[in-house]
Amino acid sequence: MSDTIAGIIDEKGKVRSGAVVPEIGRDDLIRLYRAMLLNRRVDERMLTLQRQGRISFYVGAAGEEGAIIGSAFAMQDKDWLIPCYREAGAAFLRGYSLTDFTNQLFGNSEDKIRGKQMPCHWASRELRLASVSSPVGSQIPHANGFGLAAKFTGRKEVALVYFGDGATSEGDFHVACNIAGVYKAPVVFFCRNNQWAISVPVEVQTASETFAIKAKAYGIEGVQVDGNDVLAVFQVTAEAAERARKGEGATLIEAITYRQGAHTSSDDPRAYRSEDEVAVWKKKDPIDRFRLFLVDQGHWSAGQDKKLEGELNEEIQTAVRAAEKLGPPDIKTVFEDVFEEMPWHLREQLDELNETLDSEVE
Amino acid sequence: MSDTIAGIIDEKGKVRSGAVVPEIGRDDLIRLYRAMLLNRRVDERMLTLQRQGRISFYVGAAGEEGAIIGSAFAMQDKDWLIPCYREAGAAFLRGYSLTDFTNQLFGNSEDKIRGKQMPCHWASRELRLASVSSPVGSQIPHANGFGLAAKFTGRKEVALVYFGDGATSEGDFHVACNIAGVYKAPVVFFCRNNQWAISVPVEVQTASETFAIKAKAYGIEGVQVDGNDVLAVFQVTAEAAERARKGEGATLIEAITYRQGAHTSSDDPRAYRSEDEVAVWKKKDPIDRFRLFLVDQGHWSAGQDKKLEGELNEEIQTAVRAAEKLGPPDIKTVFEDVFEEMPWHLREQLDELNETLDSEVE
Amino acid sequence: MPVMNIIQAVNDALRTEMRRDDTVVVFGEDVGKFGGVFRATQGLQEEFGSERVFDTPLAEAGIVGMAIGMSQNGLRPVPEIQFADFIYPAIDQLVNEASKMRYRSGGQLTCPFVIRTPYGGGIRGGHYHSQSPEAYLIHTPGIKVVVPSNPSDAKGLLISSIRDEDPVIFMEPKRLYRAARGEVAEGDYSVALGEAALVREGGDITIIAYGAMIPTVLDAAEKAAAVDGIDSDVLDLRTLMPYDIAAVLESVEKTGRAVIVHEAPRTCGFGAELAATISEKALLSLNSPVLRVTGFDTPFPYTLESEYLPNERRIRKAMRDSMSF
Amino acid sequence: MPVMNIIQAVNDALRTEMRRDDTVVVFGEDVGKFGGVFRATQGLQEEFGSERVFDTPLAEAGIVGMAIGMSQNGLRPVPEIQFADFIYPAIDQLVNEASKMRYRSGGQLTCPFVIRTPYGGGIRGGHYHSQSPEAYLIHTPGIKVVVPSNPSDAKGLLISSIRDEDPVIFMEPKRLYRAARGEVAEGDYSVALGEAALVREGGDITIIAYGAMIPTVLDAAEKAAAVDGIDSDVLDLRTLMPYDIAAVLESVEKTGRAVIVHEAPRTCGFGAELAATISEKALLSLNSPVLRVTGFDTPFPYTLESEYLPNERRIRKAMRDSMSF
Ligand SMILES: Cc1ncc(C[n+]2csc(CCOP(=O)(O)OP(=O)(O)O)c2C)c(N)n1
Ligand SMILES: Cc1ncc(C[n+]2csc(CCOP(=O)(O)OP(=O)(O)O)c2C)c(N)n1
Ligand SMILES: [Mg+2]
Ligand SMILES: [Mg+2]
Repeated sequence: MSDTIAGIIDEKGKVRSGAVVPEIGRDDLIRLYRAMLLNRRVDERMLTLQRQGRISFYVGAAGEEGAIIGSAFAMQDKDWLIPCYREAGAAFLRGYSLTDFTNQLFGNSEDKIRGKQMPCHWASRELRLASVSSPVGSQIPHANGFGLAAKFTGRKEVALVYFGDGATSEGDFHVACNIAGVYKAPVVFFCRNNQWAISVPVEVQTASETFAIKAKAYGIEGVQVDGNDVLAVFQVTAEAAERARKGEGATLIEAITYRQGAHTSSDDPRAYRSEDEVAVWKKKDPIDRFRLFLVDQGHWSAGQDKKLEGELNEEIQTAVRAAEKLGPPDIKTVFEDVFEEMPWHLREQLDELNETLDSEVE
Repeated sequence: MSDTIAGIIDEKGKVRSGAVVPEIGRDDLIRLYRAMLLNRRVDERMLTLQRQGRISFYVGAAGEEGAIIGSAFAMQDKDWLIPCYREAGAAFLRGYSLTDFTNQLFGNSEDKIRGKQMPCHWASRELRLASVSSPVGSQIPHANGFGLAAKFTGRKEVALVYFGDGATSEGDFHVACNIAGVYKAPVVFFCRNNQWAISVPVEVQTASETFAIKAKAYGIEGVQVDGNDVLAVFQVTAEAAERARKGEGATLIEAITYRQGAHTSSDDPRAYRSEDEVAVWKKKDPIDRFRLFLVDQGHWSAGQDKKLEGELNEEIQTAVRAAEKLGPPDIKTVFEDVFEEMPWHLREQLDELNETLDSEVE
Repeated sequence: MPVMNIIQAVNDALRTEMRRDDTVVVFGEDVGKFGGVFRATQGLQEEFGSERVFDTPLAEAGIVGMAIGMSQNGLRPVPEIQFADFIYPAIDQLVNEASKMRYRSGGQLTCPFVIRTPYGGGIRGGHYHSQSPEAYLIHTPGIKVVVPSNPSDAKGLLISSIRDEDPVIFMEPKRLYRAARGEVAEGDYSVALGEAALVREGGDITIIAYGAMIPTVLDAAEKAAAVDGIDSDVLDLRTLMPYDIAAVLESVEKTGRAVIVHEAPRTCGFGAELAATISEKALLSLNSPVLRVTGFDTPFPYTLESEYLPNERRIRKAMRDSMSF
Repeated sequence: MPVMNIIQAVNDALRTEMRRDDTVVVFGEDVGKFGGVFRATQGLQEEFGSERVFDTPLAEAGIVGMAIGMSQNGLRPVPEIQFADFIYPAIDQLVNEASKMRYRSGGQLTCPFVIRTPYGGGIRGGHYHSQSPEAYLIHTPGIKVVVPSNPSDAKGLLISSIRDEDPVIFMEPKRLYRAARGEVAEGDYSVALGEAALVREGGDITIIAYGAMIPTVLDAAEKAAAVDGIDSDVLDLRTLMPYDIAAVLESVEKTGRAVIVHEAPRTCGFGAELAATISEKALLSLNSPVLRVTGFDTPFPYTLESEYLPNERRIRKAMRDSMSF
């Protein structure tokens, strides 16, 4: 671990020499662990469903749970989280139910977003989880808006926006960080540097020394953290959120982590990277490490772990069974939610579709 | 002058202590001076024409001639210059004729771009001057293409692209510098920091310490130079071009200068900035300073200056008189140059227009 | 009622809404201290302070992106894009983000903001200060598009746009900014979105237009009546998405003839949609083909802009061609 | 002749042109070592090296901007935009830069490049992996738009596009990438831009379509012939800008009826232009209104995408409606 990269627990789950463990009660530690494990098990299960053709697509986060969940844990419930497609873990931690998540994967009649988007593109206004979209980086400028809206109306909310290493190459990353700098927007820019953007490695993404150093271009804080160390991620994010809340401006956090799996269910990473590289990073797995820490600290045991695994398995099973039973949303949902009210041309198109469906063709 | 800002001659035209004057022969020094003065006098004259309603619009460069012309002077003829709207001086230095320039201002039948664009939006393929467009920053990514095309075909050309402080806030600046970093593109990114983007001062443009420091985000070189010191600008640009030519990658140059006049002929800066500020910067004028230097070094005299002023005045007068006499381009030019060949729909539209013009309305 | 030009009417609308609703905020390049390059936001920063009226860095994607976030978190942003020609760096934010937000969240999240932007030619602005990008926006489901042609509508429509729950692009005819003057109601005053105005009545032919073309069309209509003996209905659409199909069909079914006028290039312009829809829905009423008088399918030229722009001669020629078909 | 799918035909075209002309370069996200997420550029880096085939950072504006510079300085870039849905960050580079370069420099500077991009729905891709942005591009003067529907045309049109002196957007129907198979000529083989193909002959009605809709339209045409007794001309436009007006009019003047089919939203879609132009130029030949069967004016939905996309039932219904008008 380099001097400049924040870290608290090492790969064996031991507290690093000189590191201070943040004060987090046992229940919260277990809550963190549970969310991470849930994320992992959900991913495994859903990728299987995808291979079986029961859902069309899936985005996993294996290896990145520490970064995703540690950072979300540092935020208050009133703070908006602005995710990209890989942050289901953050949503779970916040209370987004497995039922809602699974219904969205199936795009069924109970899907809260009404079958409108691909799997893993959820949203929850209630939980202050912004809507996931696929375009890389396009969510980043929204963070300034979420944050400044709060600031201008005297609410002490912070917006945390997630994105990958690849996203830093887009113009949207730049305009967002630059604007945040100028207004000291209450924003945390959270870059999951998982080393890859599909098949493109970080060296082809940028020649800058680190991703964190890009903060210099914007006069905001920049910090690198071991992204596989959930406590360190929590710590730096909490500090960044605190600064933002106090009006001291934005921070760009680079969480150094690794995408252990394929980019998405559509990808096959064996075509472009070595198994050796993956193996090296699997040894740094954030969940294994955190489990060792919890056991080491006397908070957790093998027995408890087994029980938890059983619970999670059960929960996931139940959600999938229920979701799979449901049919698609009603046909008219295709035409709803375009505008607050359906204008004439959409009413006409809906009628046209209904007529076609009714017409006795064949 | 701060330690970190490159400078060679001071505001009185004296060589700064410790500074080394680049080796430039007397003829070239005078060529530089002539181009700067021409730029200033052309601007004055054309702004007058604009006020008189003889041309519709004009963009002046008063105060920025040192930055514009010093940098252009550092490049070889085979190198592409990719200007924004304020770089007429660079074009003049390269041999772009006052006749061509003035015909473009009038958009007349001899205009090399055939009346297609607003004043100050010239182009010259022959002189390797890329086409000026108005959108801020959109020319920057082209520089990588110009530079890499040369590199990939074994030609040792460098591309120099000009833009303002405001342009650094656009996504295009970012994507361009980042890509240049990754490929070590033979490019010089030349930022004229003239302190203002229309009415927006640099503090509202970015919170970064300097513009040059933004290079850190891209792993390219970054350097600040006194933009009102034509020799220093030449020096840092020559060094950057040399590095680029040797395959060592791109440089972001921040030339610190000042827009003495209005943003364009459409603007009135008295609405947003103080005359005091302008006065302070007029004392640092790049032309006055360089004239003092030339005289000090025995290269120039008041008499020669007077003669030169006369020549320039004459040249400008002649060009304006000739340009103003010419009529507009032929009507069919509206439909030409959209595609290599005119497709059916444009031929039809041309016919339609001709018919209307022929029709005996009234 | 006070007489205003469009700039003043826009300013008045912003002021009225900002007084009524303190979640309305205004930002963009040069809109703060300077009051905008066209001065539409003049005096607003003095009255409402620099948290509600402020300059931004030069980044359209950042401006629109910020509006998207703000509008989801309790504000009503009314950002300015300095010229419609410069909306393209923000097109991804509009097409992939703002326009789809309500849809993709199943109605949970919405983006009620208004982008004000001056559009169109006639000011010797060449390629980059003359474009009319409405077709790109109309083709993007989830965005409303509003284009006033006079001060009174400018105020009334802008107020309605700000109160609307969907993202609205409010395109201001810059050529008319100071040229169009007229009475404007004081205080709270709105014109409903989606309703066209029949600004001239005549039974022979229907001319459909909007924004900066309206005065040109009205001149042509008068001249056509006086010289060519053609008496036309002139419909000012005012809202382009969703547009007032009932008004369009009512007039065309009456006259049996239609000419559509806009500045944007012809191919895939909004005129194509109108002509296609009229030809589909009113084919049997048509006595002649629906004609389009538009900007040509070229970039906007500089020197020959008055040849490029639809003008009285071209409009009258189309009217005569339609009548004599 | 070898049998290929569209991916293979595209790959073959790139290889053929890269062998013939060493100024052709290929770049984009994931196109290098990986050979593209759809594998269209597979093997090219091995054969031509990493200066001619290379990965880029994730920045569409940077990719297109680079192509603009390269094409002005002696190269023929053929960049890939990974999905047409992600072309919007580069729209400013296309609308304000590439498309206007020849015009604004008075013909001095040109941008001969080809952007390859997979477009369209039918792969359960939802909003962001299904869009058909052709209308935005066609409305932009100075850009050509080409859309093949089968492997042979994919090869021949891509080769013509690369040899063209203007910027071309080459939209590949991703739904057909592996589904459409057919014989493809070996080596140098081109299909001229601007020429439609009459892919089915029948005298009753004209169906105009392109790209991924062609197989659907052909199925519908066969079914309509067999079941509904309607025998149609099917025109595959292949090039949308400039499109083959002669072929369109020839068929419609013969049949007197037209149905246009595309996936993009209806309003201001390319179908609007076709319908407007046909209705204008062939009004007297028309026996019924020109109908459009298109994607609806909503973002592209996920679960109900087969209801959203034009399908056989909707096409046949439009054909019957047209016949019985
Ligand atoms: C604007 C845009 N361009 C391209 C894509 C295709 N794409 C999807 S994910 C991805 C890589 C993203 O990498 P990164 O930002 O590092 O995030 P990660 O997937 O590694 O979490 C690409 C190129 C896209 N979704 N959006
Ligand atoms: C994309 C875009 N947005 C807005 C404008 C309007 N505009 C023209 S110049 C300018 C300021 C540019 O400032 P800077 O980059 O510092 O260059 P300077 O004019 O000072 O040389 C603005 C906002 C534009 N031309 N293009
Ligand atoms: Mg990544
Ligand atoms: Mg400036």
